[in-house]
Amino acid sequence: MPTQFADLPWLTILIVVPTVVAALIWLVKPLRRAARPIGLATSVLVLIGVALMAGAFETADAAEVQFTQTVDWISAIGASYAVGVDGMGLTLVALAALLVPVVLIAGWNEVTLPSGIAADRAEDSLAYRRAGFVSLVLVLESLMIAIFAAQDLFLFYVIFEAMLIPVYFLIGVYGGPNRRGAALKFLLYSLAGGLVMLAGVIAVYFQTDGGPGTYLLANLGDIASDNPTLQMWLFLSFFIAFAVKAPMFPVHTWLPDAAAQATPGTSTLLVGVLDKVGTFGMIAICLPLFPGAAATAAPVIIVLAIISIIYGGLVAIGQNDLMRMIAFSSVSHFGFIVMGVFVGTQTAMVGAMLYMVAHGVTIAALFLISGFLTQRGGSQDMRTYSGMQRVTRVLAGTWLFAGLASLALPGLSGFVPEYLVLIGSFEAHWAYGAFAVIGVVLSALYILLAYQRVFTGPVPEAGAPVELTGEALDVPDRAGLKDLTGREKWAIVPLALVVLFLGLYPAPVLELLSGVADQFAAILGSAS
Amino acid sequence: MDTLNLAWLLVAIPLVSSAVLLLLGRGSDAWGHWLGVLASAASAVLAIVILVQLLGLGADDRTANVHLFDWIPAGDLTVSAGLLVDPLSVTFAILITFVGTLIHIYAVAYMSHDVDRRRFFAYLNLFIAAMLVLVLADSYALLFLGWEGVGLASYLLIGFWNQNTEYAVAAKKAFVMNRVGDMGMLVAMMAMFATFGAVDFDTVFGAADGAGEGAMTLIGLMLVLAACGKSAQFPLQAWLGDAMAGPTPVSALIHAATMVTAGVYLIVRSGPIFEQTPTAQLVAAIVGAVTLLFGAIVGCAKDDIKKVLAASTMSQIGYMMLAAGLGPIGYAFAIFHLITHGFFKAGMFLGAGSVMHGMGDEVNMRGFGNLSRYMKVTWITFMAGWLAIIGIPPFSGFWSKDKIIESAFVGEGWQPWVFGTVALVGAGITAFYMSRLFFMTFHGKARWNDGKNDLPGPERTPHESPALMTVPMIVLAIGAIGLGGLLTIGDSFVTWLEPVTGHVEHHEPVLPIPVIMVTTIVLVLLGAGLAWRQYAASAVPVAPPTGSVLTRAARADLYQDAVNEGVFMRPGQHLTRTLVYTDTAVVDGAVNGLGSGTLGWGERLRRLQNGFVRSYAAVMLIGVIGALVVVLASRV
Amino acid sequence: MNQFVPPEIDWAALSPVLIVLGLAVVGVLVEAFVPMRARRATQVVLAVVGVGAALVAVAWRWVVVQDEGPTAVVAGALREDAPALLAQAILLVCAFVGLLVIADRSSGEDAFAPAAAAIPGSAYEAEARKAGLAQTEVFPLTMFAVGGMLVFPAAADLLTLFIALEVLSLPLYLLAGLARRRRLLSQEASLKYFLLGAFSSAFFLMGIALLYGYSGSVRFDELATAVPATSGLDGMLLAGVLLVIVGLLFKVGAVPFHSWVPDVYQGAPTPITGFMAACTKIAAFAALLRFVYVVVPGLQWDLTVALWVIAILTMIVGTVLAVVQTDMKRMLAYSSVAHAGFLLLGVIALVPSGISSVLFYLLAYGLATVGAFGLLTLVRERDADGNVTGEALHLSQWAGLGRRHPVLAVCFTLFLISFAGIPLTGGFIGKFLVFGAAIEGGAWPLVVIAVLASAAAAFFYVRVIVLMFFTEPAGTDADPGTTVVRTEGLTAVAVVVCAIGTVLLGVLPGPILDLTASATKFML
Amino acid sequence: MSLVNYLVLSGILFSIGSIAVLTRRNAIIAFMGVELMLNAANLTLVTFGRLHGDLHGQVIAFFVMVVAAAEVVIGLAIIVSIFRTRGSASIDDANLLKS
Repeated sequence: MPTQFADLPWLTILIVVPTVVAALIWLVKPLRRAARPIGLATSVLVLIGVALMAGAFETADAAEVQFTQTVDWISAIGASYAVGVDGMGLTLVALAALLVPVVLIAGWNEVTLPSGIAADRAEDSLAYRRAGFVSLVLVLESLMIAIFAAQDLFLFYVIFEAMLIPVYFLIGVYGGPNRRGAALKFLLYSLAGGLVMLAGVIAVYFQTDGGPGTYLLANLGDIASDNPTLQMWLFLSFFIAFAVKAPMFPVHTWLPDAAAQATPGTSTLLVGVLDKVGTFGMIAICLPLFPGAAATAAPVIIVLAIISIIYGGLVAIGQNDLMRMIAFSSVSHFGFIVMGVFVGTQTAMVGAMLYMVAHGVTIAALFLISGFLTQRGGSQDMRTYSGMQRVTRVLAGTWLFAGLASLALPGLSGFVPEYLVLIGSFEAHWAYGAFAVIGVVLSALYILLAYQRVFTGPVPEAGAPVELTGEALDVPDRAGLKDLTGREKWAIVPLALVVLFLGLYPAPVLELLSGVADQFAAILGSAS
Repeated sequence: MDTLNLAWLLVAIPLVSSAVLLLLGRGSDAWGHWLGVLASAASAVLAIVILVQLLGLGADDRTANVHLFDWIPAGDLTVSAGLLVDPLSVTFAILITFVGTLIHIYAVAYMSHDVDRRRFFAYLNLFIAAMLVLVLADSYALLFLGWEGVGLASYLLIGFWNQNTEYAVAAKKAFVMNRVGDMGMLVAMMAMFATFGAVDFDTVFGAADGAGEGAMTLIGLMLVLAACGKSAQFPLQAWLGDAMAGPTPVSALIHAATMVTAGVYLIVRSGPIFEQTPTAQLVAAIVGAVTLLFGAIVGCAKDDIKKVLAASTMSQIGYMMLAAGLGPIGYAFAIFHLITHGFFKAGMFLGAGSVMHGMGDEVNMRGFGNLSRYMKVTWITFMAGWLAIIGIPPFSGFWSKDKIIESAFVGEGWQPWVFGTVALVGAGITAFYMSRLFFMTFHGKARWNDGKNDLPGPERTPHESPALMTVPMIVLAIGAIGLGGLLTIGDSFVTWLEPVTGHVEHHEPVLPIPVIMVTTIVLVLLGAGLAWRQYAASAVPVAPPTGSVLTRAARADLYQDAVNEGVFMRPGQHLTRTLVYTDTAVVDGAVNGLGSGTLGWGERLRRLQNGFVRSYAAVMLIGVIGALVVVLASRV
Repeated sequence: MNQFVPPEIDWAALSPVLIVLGLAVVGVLVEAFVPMRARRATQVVLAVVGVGAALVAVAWRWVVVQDEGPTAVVAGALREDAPALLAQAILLVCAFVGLLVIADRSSGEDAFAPAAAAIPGSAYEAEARKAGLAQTEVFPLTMFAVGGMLVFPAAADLLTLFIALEVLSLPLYLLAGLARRRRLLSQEASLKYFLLGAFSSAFFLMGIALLYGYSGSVRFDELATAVPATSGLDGMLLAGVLLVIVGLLFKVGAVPFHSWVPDVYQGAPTPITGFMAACTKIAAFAALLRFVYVVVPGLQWDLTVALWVIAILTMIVGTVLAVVQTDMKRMLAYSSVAHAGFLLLGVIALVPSGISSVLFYLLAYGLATVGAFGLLTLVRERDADGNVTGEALHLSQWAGLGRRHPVLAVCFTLFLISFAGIPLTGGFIGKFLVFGAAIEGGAWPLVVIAVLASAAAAFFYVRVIVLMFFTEPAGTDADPGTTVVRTEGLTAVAVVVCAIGTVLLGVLPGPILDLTASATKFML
Repeated sequence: MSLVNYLVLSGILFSIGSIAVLTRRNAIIAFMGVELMLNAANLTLVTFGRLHGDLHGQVIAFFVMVVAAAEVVIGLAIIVSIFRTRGSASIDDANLLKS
């Protein structure tokens, strides 16, 4: 790769471009009509940019932070604008860049007009709403790339909190009937977590070795190593914020509500990428900054993670709402990731990192395809569907494909990471692996049970009431639902390809991750 | 050119075919099934070529590792995708592709009326590919890929007619129960990695005898659990009966000939591990023995022809499991029986399918009878299978089953007596229920409405199936008749497998071999005779009689579902419901409670702000006094 | 011996105060001599120019002080040091934008009673309104208040502090009662503010008396030197210090001396509320900082418990009560109480960065406050005839505003998220610094409570955002019930300045931080 | 006479003043209570001035008197205008603003 490629400030360009385009779309009226194509083109450009950047990335030094750029930002508090990616950052940036265009394609017609808009203003109003959606998604893309690239703790925190705003609006403006409550819950949970973290961020400033003065991650390391109690408090302040974001039991309850109310596209970005910030933070911040505390807390965290795995799986089985089911399945999956992070073996760590990417793609497919179904059917309640496999064949097939990836069928994206996490956890302690493996059965249950309820059985006749607990619902015409359109298929194709790629030939991604994993697992290993 | 390096094509051809059929969709409806057949046949041809090439090599050179690519290069754990071509895997490859191709051909006709025939063939091809991965894999990880892949194919095919909710449930049940077994496989691999740092056969087997027995026992037991799931062995046997919901070719291929025998393959393949752990071996043997009887007993009471065959499959795999659990002396016989069983059981399933085809998809044997008159080919081919399974010399089953019974009598202490007796008794019961099936279906008086008699039920017009269906049945019947004898000549099959199973000196059973052989045949004849008396010589009631306690229990699969339901499902459902409630009421409720608590406090504090300036002044004064007290108190 | 020695007066150092107070006096003369037509324009120009000029003067003095070091002015009654000048600058900036809002005549009328002396609802009042009379005394009154506030941060003896306190308070008592609409509420606010203010002044004065009795002086530096000399009169010292602090805490609205805040904020004319919410708090905190940092360090251990309890109560009560409010101004009032609690963290920290962090926080808070109250003046009710009437202050009246007036709503959202302390706004950096100072000072339990309170506080800020953007408006498109009046431009300018300032403080706070970083030490 | 007595007297006056503010409904009387408190502080100042033997205390007292006078002006203006509006000088009547 020519060197001038590597010398470009890649990350800054990738961070700035979407936001600028978003501002233009939102502010310049003539552009609003073309918001969707412009937004899509931008996101595709960003994806190409990320691909070029990945090409220029030195895989051999994947554990090193590359494409670094450091500019003093707020020197008074030692904060810098410092960006750069190692192998893990790069894969997560790539995940974000992949999912945004997919979400834009999938959600092409997702934004509709609210009722009560006068006909003469309808067109304008619709264009405005759509432009708003695209702008928010693009702003979010900027922030997502930025947070995985942040090499300064202060910058990380700022983006961590700033991200809440576009997501909040995405849920609150464009979601389902109870979107306001869900958006509020999401925001308050995240803010509470974030503010606890703020206390930690501030305290870190005064605890760095050699006195206060910097937030550069490269210069921070083993904060307050001589005071284990303090380090534990600091660790917890960060960990709680990340656990809320991840989300882990017992601070997960915002996710099902948010996922059920947000549009599928928003849910995709939320669960697929944003929640990874939590686990990313656990790896990139909690481990290097507070190794001793992380090692001390690890057994408790792992127990919580195992509870998340089993609890998430069991509650997912009991859901009637398709989106909530997927959300709870994520709680279970995040349990695996967190466990992989904290067991302290290289194998589990690399598994956790790969899990983040794989889960992002899988959950995106599940959310989007479920969204295609629920938008057609007008309900997220699984009990109102039956036998859809006979009606919407491609939709059913792709859903099952995504579901199988989610239940970690070997050969699809979910398997390799789950396998690595399990194997690595057992290596640390047999009980970790032995309990977590129950999740394997539970995932089969919740995915296949959902498939059974929605896609199999007889196709209900139109107008026949469905007995829900307590309420009878007239089923709209289920037999008349249309199968996936070409656009929808094209949204799924890249995801499906990545699912297969990660399942059958994850070697290129693992090469990027294993060096980084070595480094982080060693931290925990040497601290305990 | 070295065809061994082309072994990956074995997998790739059916896989690509499957993908093409799925992706092209309706566009390939017209020719899709033939593509499926072609793909399977191509693999079969390639397998035979590989077999021939292996035969051309010396016994010690018959093992080849074909490295394909690095699959999971994750630092500490590195798994490569590679194929292990050796006598054992090639034997399986032949069985899978050959029987598979026959069944493909059969299915072209059998499924000709189904609108989704193309999809059916896509799934069948997918199965062939996954099954070949399973047997050709050179590591447990890749084996697991095939392992779960066949589980998926099985799920898809059992639920092929999933517009029937029961079938969909059966499919899910199969997958989930398999997953329970797969958990064992995963734990086994975890333990392998913890012990050896690798999961490929070479490393694991190479280091197995140096590892501690504890780890080996854990791995062994977990492998047995995995095998139980896949091979429907006790206690994970419950799914197999329900799996008969799938179209009959599926039952023949997946749930009789190939997939369900994967557990036996796993144990034989893991021989070096089991050699280190007598405990796990014993457990495998016990599981096999229990299942053997379990399946046999259930088979005696069922009236559904496919379910009887399913129970019989369970029981026969119990034999194989028992043999595999006996250690190296049993490995070759387990595989031998597996191969012959693959032929005769597949043949019988196809025969059952043919009967159903002719009888309007009826499966209740009490509604059959005297069909030999209407379906000559089916009758004769089925008879070959029947004679083979009950072990009448010189049919295939005799050779393989007899060896297992003999091996079961080898050893010291109580074990040979128990296992040997179980195997013997099992042979007798097998003869009874298979004869019962055969007689109830093909002999005796017709118990179906032919339009002339006044029997209840829809009018039936039994007829022989088309050639596309009968030809595979004939081929399989030939196998059922001659394969066993052929492979026994000069112990050729056992010798052929020796590079994998190891050479074993002949052991003397605790009873003389002729005694065992004669006893076996006597018991078999007794069982068959009993069946003849009851189901051919005398009239079979159309409505099932109430029967004894044992009969009723056997009809209910010895209450396996009730046990599962009572022990796992109900508590599980309760747990799930409780947790769902807890999640909203307690976990979420705590947060909401915090919110409403804040509101409550706000409302209470509001009352202090009552608008009266004098009370504000009072609050201030109290504040001042309070602060003064606190501050001054610090100095006192 | 007791010969009168006239002090040397450094007039240049006093220039900001002199400009403001001088122009305030001129304003009084304008009321007397300038014809009614031209009065308003003259007053507005005088006030705006005066504050602007004072700001320039402060900047000049800043440069001088940077070069020559801090000095004692007027025989030590005032100090001209970096924190004082910076506080004055922040004060003047907020006063400037506050004045713009005060001067604005959106919908053709300003926010003040046309004739304050008229009985509400009387014929005379109606006549005065029809005649377009305006109570232009508002401007000199505001200027007097600004003058007092300017002295506040610089005052280095208790007497000066007391005089400045009264100079800033008395005009505000009056201004609070001058609202054009809802005059009963306004007068009530005025009365309450006055009575409670006077009440607290009495405590303040008593504190001065006790401190004088203890040390024989009212100068901060002499007090500070007298503190360590234990004399058996510690009780008097402690009581005196505490009472002085109580007087100042009353001004900042700390619990339990906060009772006046919601009532006065709600009743006062909205532009005045904004002005006093921002500027009084700035001045009072600056004075509090000086007093605490100069006098208290020797007494730290005695006062810690009381101050901690007050800070905790302030944060919690402010937050919890804001959660249950339905009136916009009242909600912001309680939020300002909560902010006083956060600011107290920086005061209690007693570390150098406490001073600079509180000053930064005050700037961020002041801008957002003036901006938010400025926006409140624009959102109005409409009566049955479609005439624009008073401000629409009930939360429900703000429903759906985001759809009809996106720019306004976005600005308001910006101020709210700055209050909530979400990054990329000034409020975040302010909180960050103040919490940082508190942690540095070892007050981490307070920080934990502050953090939890911030999280709870987010609820009511976000609720307004939800209302504006996610809730369907109550009225129809044709008759929305709530309307937004066009501004004369001044409020718009003020709001935009505040919004830009809020964002800049959040995104590029570097330059301001550099300024505040040099203000970490009071001259003794 | 000991100077302490003056201090005690000023304490008593301060207390009476604050109690007046708390108990009296008439705005004028409440206000007088405040004035009483201010004057109590004045007395203290003067006493301490005497105690310390310097004039600061008395000077401050003069300042305070001026300030108190200004306060009276403002206070009475407010009270009068309220009285004209409501026809009552009771401070308990003014409780529209609450909670």
